[in-house]
Amino acid sequence: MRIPCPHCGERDVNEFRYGGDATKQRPAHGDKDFQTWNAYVFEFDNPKGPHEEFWQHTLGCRQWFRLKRNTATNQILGGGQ
Amino acid sequence: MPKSYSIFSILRHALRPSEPWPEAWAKPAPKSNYDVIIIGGGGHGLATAYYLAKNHGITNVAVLEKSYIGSGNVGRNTTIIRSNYMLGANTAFFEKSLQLWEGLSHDLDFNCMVSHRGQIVVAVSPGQMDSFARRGNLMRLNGIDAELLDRKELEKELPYLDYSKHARFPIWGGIHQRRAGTVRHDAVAWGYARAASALGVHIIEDCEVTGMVMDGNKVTGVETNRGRILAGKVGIAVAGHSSHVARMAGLRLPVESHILQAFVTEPVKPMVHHVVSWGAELFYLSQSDKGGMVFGGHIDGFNTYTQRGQFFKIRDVMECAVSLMPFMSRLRLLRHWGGIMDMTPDGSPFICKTPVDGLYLNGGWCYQGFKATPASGLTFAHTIANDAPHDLNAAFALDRLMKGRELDEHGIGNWTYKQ
Amino acid sequence: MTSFRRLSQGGRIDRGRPLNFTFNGGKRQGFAGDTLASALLAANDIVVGRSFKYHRPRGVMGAGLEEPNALFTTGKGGTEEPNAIGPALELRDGLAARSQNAWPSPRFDLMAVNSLASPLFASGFYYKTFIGPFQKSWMFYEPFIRRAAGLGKTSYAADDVRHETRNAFCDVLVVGAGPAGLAAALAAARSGVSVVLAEQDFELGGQLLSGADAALEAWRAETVAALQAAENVRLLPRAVVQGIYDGNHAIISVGGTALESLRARSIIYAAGAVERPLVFENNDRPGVMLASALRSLANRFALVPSQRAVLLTNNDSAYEAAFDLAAHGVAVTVADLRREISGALMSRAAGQGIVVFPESGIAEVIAKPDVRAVKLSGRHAVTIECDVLGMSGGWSPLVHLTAHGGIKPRYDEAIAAFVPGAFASGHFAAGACNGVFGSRAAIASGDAAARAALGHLGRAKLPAAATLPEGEDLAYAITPVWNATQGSKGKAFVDFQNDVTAKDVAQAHDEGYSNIEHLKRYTTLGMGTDQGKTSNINALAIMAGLRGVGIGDVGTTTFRPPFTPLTVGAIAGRSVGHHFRPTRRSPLHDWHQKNGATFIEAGLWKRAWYYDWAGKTPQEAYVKEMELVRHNVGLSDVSTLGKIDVQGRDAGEFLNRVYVNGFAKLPVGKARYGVMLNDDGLVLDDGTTSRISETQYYLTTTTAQAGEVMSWLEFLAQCHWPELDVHLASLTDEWGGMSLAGPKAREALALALPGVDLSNEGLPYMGVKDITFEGVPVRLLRLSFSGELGYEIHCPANYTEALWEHLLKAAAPLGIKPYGLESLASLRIEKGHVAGLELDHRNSLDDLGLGKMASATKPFVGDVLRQREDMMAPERWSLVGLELLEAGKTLRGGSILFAANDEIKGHGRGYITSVTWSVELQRFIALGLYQGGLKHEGEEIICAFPLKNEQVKARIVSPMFIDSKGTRLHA
Amino acid sequence: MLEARSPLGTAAHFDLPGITLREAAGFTLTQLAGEEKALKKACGKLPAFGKADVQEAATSFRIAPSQVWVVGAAPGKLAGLHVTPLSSGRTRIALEGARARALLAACAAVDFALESFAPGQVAMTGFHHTPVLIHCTGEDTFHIYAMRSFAHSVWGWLVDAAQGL
Repeated sequence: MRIPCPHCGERDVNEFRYGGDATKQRPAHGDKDFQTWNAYVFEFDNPKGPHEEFWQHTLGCRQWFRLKRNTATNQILGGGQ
Repeated sequence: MPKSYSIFSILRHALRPSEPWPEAWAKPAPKSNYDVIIIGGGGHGLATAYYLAKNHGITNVAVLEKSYIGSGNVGRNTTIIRSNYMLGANTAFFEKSLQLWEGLSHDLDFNCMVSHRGQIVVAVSPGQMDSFARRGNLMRLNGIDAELLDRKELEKELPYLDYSKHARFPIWGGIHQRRAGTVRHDAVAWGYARAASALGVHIIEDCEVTGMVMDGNKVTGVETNRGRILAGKVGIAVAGHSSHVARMAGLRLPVESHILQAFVTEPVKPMVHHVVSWGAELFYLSQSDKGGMVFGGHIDGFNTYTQRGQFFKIRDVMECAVSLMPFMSRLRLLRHWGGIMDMTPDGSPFICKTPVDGLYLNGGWCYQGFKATPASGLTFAHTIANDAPHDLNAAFALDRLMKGRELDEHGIGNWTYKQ
Repeated sequence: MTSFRRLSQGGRIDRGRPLNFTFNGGKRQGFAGDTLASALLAANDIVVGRSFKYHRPRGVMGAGLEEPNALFTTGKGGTEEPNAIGPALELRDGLAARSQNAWPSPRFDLMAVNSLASPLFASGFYYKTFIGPFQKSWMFYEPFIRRAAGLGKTSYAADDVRHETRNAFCDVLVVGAGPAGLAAALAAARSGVSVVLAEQDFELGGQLLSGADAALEAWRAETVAALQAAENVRLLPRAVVQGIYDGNHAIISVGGTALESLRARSIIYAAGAVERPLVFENNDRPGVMLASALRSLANRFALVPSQRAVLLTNNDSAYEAAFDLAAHGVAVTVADLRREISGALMSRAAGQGIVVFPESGIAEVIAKPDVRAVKLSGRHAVTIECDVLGMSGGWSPLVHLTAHGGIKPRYDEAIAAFVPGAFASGHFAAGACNGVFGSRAAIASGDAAARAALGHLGRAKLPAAATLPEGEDLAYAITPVWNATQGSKGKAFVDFQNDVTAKDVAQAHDEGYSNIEHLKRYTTLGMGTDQGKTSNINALAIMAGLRGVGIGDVGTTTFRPPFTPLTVGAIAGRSVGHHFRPTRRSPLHDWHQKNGATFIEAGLWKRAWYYDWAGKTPQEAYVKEMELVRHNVGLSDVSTLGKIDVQGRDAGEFLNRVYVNGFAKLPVGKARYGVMLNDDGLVLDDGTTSRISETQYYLTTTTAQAGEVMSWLEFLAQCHWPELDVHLASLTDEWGGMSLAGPKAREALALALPGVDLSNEGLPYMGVKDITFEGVPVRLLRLSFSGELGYEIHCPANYTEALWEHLLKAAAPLGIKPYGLESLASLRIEKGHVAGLELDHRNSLDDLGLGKMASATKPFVGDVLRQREDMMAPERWSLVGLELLEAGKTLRGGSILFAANDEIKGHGRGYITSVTWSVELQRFIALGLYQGGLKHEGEEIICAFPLKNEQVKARIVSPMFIDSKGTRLHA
Repeated sequence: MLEARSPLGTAAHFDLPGITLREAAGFTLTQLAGEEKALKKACGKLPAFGKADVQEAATSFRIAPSQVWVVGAAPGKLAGLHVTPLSSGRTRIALEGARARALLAACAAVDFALESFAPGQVAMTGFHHTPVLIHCTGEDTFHIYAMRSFAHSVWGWLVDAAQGL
C-alpha cells in the first residue's frame, strides 16, 4: 500500500507509523471528565468502510497527518482535512 | 448421535461403497424463533452452541453464519494451542482450554489431531530469560507444566536454530511447555458443528445478520438476509467483525480490527517437531502433519477488514524465519493469507454481558482466539445460560478497562500508537 | 509402451550444445533449450515419481508451471531444494535431479502398498479414525503419518545462496510474453512510456513457442527483436509475477533467487491460460498427458511419441496437437466426447490420416505402469495400442493475479471457464488470460489493452491499431464434459498431486462439505505445490453438478500469492544473519572494542556490558566495577540515552503538559527528574530534563523508549496542540554522553577540566552548566544514577571519544577505569532507581513509588484515567526493596513473592524485577513489586522459583538501599 | 585540542566498477526551526520539499513544514528562530558511478531514475529501517545523510548491496 505523505509524496506503508482513529476529537488539555477520556482512549468506531486515521512519516519528514482510507478495500480515499 | 466415526465405520463404507456417509451436520432452513441465537459460525460460536446443548440442555439454538462455517479466523490461524499465561484470570482460563483440547477428539467423536508436541519460546537477552522465568514460575505455581532451558538444553531440543556468531540476536535459552502444540483447525469447526447438530442445534449458513430487533433496551432477535429471527438471548461471536455487529445494538467497543497474516510452505519430510516461537520479534512456526511449515508474525499494524496483508510484513516474517532457522531459506512459500483480529488495548478478550439486556459479547481475541476456542465456548455458554459469567471469565468484562483492570499479558501497553 | 523419439531437426533446442545432467544418480544428456522434463522424456525416463497419498507411479503430464506430478529435488549436500517443477526447469549443465516420494526408485516403490488399502484412505478419513482408546492416542499415530507425508526432503544446513532485492518503477507492467503480452508491450513501447515485460519462461513467446505457424513465428521473432531494441522497455525472462499487492505493487521473482518490487502505474494481465485434464478412470498413468504438452514437446523440443498417440478431447483445440503430431509422422487417433464435430476439422483430419471417433470416451487405460493401450467407449469400443494418451478438457484462463486484490473471477458459459471478475482502475487484461483464445485474437486484444492503459496514463496521442499476422486462428469451441468417467474399475483423478478423485468429491458432497472452501479443506483439493492449477475447475464443476447449481454459483476458492512456490529466502532477501536488523553503535563503540569490552544487545544498540580489566565473566566483572564506583571513580558510556531538543516560547508549557510534575518554572541551569504517562494513565517513560534557556530544554528518555517518546511528543505537538510554539529535534545521535561517578568524581573532573567551578555553588546537585573545552561545547549535568557523587558529561558525538580518552588520561592518577552496563544497572538497584525491567507499561505512578511526583495544580497527560478505580487500589503491587536473608543462596529475577505464611500456590503477591550483589551490604538485594508495597516494610517473605525448585527467605526494605538521605549526591 | 572523529573514518572507501563509496565527512549541519517568516529571513528563501537550495556558502534542505537543514555556514541568532547544531548527528556518504542509481534502487523504494531524481533533487526515505536523506548532487553523484549511530550498519548494507548488483 502506498501512503501519500503530504510533503514527501507517495511512499511504501512501512515508512510510516499508524496513529489510529483520527475522527475522535482529543479532549481539551485539563478536561477532568472521566467518561470523555474513557470514550476517547478506549472506544472506537472501527468502521468497515471509509475511515479517517493518523499516520506519521517516521522515515521521512516525521510529520503526522490525517488520511482517509477504506478499511474494506485499503483504497486510499485522500488526505484528511 | 450420528453414526460414530472409527476404523470400523471406515471399513464398513469401504466394503459397501454404494452406501453414502451421512451428512456431518444438518442444514435446516431457519425457524422464526429460538431460545438463543449465536451470531458467527466460527470455532467460538459453534463451541458455545455445543456447550449450551451439552452442559445446559438448551438445544433450541441457532448458529447464524454469513458465509460457510469456519470461514473466519478458525480456518486462518497457525493452529497453535498453549497455556503459558501469567496474569490473573488468563492463567486459569487458557489452562482450562488446554485441558478441554486434550479430550476434545473423544468428546466430539471427531479427530481434531490434537498434537501435544510442545512449544519453545526462544529468549534473546538475559532480561528476557528473567521475564520467561516469571511466566514459567507462575505456570508451575498454577499446576501448569513449564521448563526453563539454558542455551545448551535448547540446542539439544532445537539443533537447527542459528547459534552462530552471525546471528543478529544471540540465543540465551528458552521456555518450554510440553503440553502445548497444534490442532487441525478446520476439524475444530466441523467437529463442534457435527456434535452440536446432533444435539438439535440449527446451523444456518449463508445467513448474514444485518440488524438487531430491539424492544426498549432488550434485544429480541435479529434481521438477516433470510428474514427476521427472534430469540430471547443473542450471543455475538464474530471476532474481527465484533465492532461491526455490536454497532447494530448501539455499542462502541474497545476494539480495532487488524490483519494478521499466516503462511505455509511446500510439504517436506518431518524436520520441525515442536512449535517454535521467537523473543526477538513476534514469530511462531510449526510443521503440519502434511509436511508444510505453518508460521506467522506480527499484525500489519493498521485497521483493515481486507483479509489480505501488505508485502512489507510478509518480508518481515520471512526475514525472521531465515534468521532464526537458516534452513527455511530453501523451503518454498506455497501460500499466504490473512485473518481479521479483533485487537483490544490490553490484549485480552471480552466474554461478558453487555449494557443491552439479553445481548452477550464474545470478542477481543487479538492473537489468541484459536487456542481459547473450547474454554471460550464453555464460559460463553455458561454466561448466556445463567445470564451471569462463569468464574473463569468474570474478569473478561466489557468495563474492565474503565475500571483500570488491564490484563496486559505482553506488556506492550495501549498499542494504538505503538508498533 | 510409452516412448518418445527425438526428431533429427526442428524445435527450439540447440543440438550443437549438449548438456550433461544426472537423474537419480544415472548420467543423462539433453540439449540447451530443453527443460528437465523434455530431456528426461527424450531419455525415456517415463515414470519419474510417486503420488502423494496412494504412491501411484506418475510421469510428466503438463507443459509448464501447472505440472502436478514431475517434481524433483535438485542440488546436492545440505542445500537440496525439493519440489522443482520439471517442465518449467530450464536444463543446465551439471544439474543433479532426484525423484521424490519413492523408495528405492520410482519404478519400484515400497510404499506402493498404500494403493492396496486405498479404499480406506478416502478423503477425510483422518477425521474419522486415529481417535484411539486414550485421550492422547493421536500422539501414537502421528509420527507414522508425518513420516509418510511430505514430498521432497531437505536438510538443516544453511544456504550460501545470495538473494538480491531491488525496487523499480514503470508506467506499464505487462504480465506474460505470449502473443497478447508481446503485442501490448510493443504498442505501449511505441508511445514512449516505460514498459516492463515479465515472462516466466526462459524464452519469449508463450503459446507461440509451441506452435508451428510460420506467420506467427515470424511476427514473434520480429516483435521480440523490436522490444529488445527499445530503450524504454525492460524485458524480464525467467521472471514470475508472484503477486499483485495494494498500491499496484508487483512482486516479481527473477531467475529464482532475486526479487523485484515493481510499482507500476498500470498493469496489463496477459498471463495466458492452462489446459485442463479430463476426469476418467486411471487418467493419472504415466504416458497420459495434456494435449498441449504433446504439442509443445513436438514443436518446441522436437520430441514426438514413437508410433501412435490417442487424443481425448471435448473441444477443438486438441486438433492442433493432432495436426502437428501427424505432420511429424505420428499415427494419431482422436476420441472426441462430442456428437457434432465441425466438418472443416473432420476433413482436415482425414487429409492427414487422423482417425476421429465422435461421441467416444476412454473405457480403460491399459498401463503397466505406463500407457500400453486404451479401450474406447461409446459407438467405437475399439482397443488401440499407443505410446501416449493426450487429453484436453478445454482451457482455464490464469486469473490468479487479477484476483489478488480481492476481485472474485466470474464464470463465462461461452468458454466454460472463469475469467477475471472486474478490474481496479489502471488494470487491464488481454489474450487467453481474459478468455480470448487464438493467437491472432490475442495479439489484437493485447494491442487494444495497451491503448486503454495509455489512455489511463493520460496519453492523448494513441498509436494506430497493429496489423495482425495473416492466417486464421482455429476457432475455439467446447462442450464441457466435466465427468468423463465410465463407471469402470479404477480411480478418476481430479487433483493429481494430492490424489483427490471424483469419488472423493462425491463423498464430500454426501457429508455436507459441499461449499467449495469446505471441499478444498476436507479433501485437500488444490493444496499441493501446483495450487490446483489443473484440478480446481474440474472438482468445482463436478460439485456443481452434484448440488444441481450453476458453476458460477459454486465459485472459486480464493487465489493467493505466490503464483508459483517461491523460496522463503528469495523474499527475505539480504536482511538475514547479522543484517536481519540494523545495528546502532555509540560514538565510543570502537574504543570499547579495543579496550576489552564485551557487548550486549539493548534494543538495536550494542552496549559495553563489562570490561575484561574487571573480570572474564559478567558475574565476576560487575562486582569489581561496582566497587570501583562505590569506593573510587568510574566512567561509563551512556550515549544511547534518548535525547530531545525542545525549543519554543511554549516549550515549558508543553513539558508541563506531558510530565506529571512541573517544568514550566524549572530555573535555567537546573535539571529535574520527570515521569510521563500515556493517555490511559500508565507510565510511558521517565528521564531527566534540563532547562538550557528561557525557550530551550534538553529532555532525556530511556534507551528503550526513545523512538516511542519522540513520536508521541510529535503527535501531541503537531496534531493536538498546534497552538503551542514548540519545536522538537532528536539529539540522540548528535550528543555522546559519559557518566562519571564515585567519591572522587569531582576530583577527576577537576583534573580533566581545570578552571571550571565545580563547587556546590558553581555546580550544585541537579545543576547543569554549559562550558567550552578546547573549543568544543561540553554540557555538565550533576546527575547520579548510581547514587554516588556523579556527573554526566555530554558533548557532540564527533568529540566524545577524544573527551573520553582525555578524562581517563587526566584522572588516571586517581585509578579511574571504565564500567559497563551490568554494573551501571546494579548500582542503580542499590539506589532504588526504576529502569526498563520495572517500566513494562503495566504500572501506575504509585506502583513505582512515584505517586507524590504528580502535580496537584496543573493538568498533565493521563491525569484523569490514572484515577481509574483499580489503579488507586491500596492492594496494588508497588515497588519494594528486598534483602536476601539466607547467606549462600541467591535471589533470581522472575521469582514469585509470597507472605511468610502463604501457601506457595496461585499468583502470589508480587515478583522480583531486578537482582544484584550489593557491594555495600555484602548480600544479594533486589527490586520487585509487592502487594501493598512498603506498607509491609520489615516483613519477612518467601521468594519462590519453582522452575529450579527453590524457595528463599527475604525481607522487604526501602528500595533506597544506600545513602537514603542523599549525602553523597550533595557532597 | 580535542580531535574530531567522524563516524566512518578515512578507512571507509569501497570501489566496484560503476560504484564508488566514500565518507564525505567534515561538514557543518544546522537545523533551523520556526515560523515560515523566521525561516525565510534566515536562509533567504524557504527551500521547497524535495529540492535542495544550493548556494555557494550553504545548501539548504526543507525537512519539515517548519524545519530546514543548512549544510555549510549557518545563520546567526534571529527572533523566532530555533537553532540546533547537528554536525555530529549525521554521517555523510558520497556515492557515485554509473551504477549508483541501481545501488540506491536496491536499498529504497523511491524512483531513482534520472528523469525522476535529477541533480538538485532530495529524497527522505529509509535504508534498512533507518531514515536517510539522499541529495542528488550530479548526474550520477549523490550525498547520503544517515544517522550517526547507524553509520556502520548503513555502510555495510550499501557495500553488501553493491556486491549483489
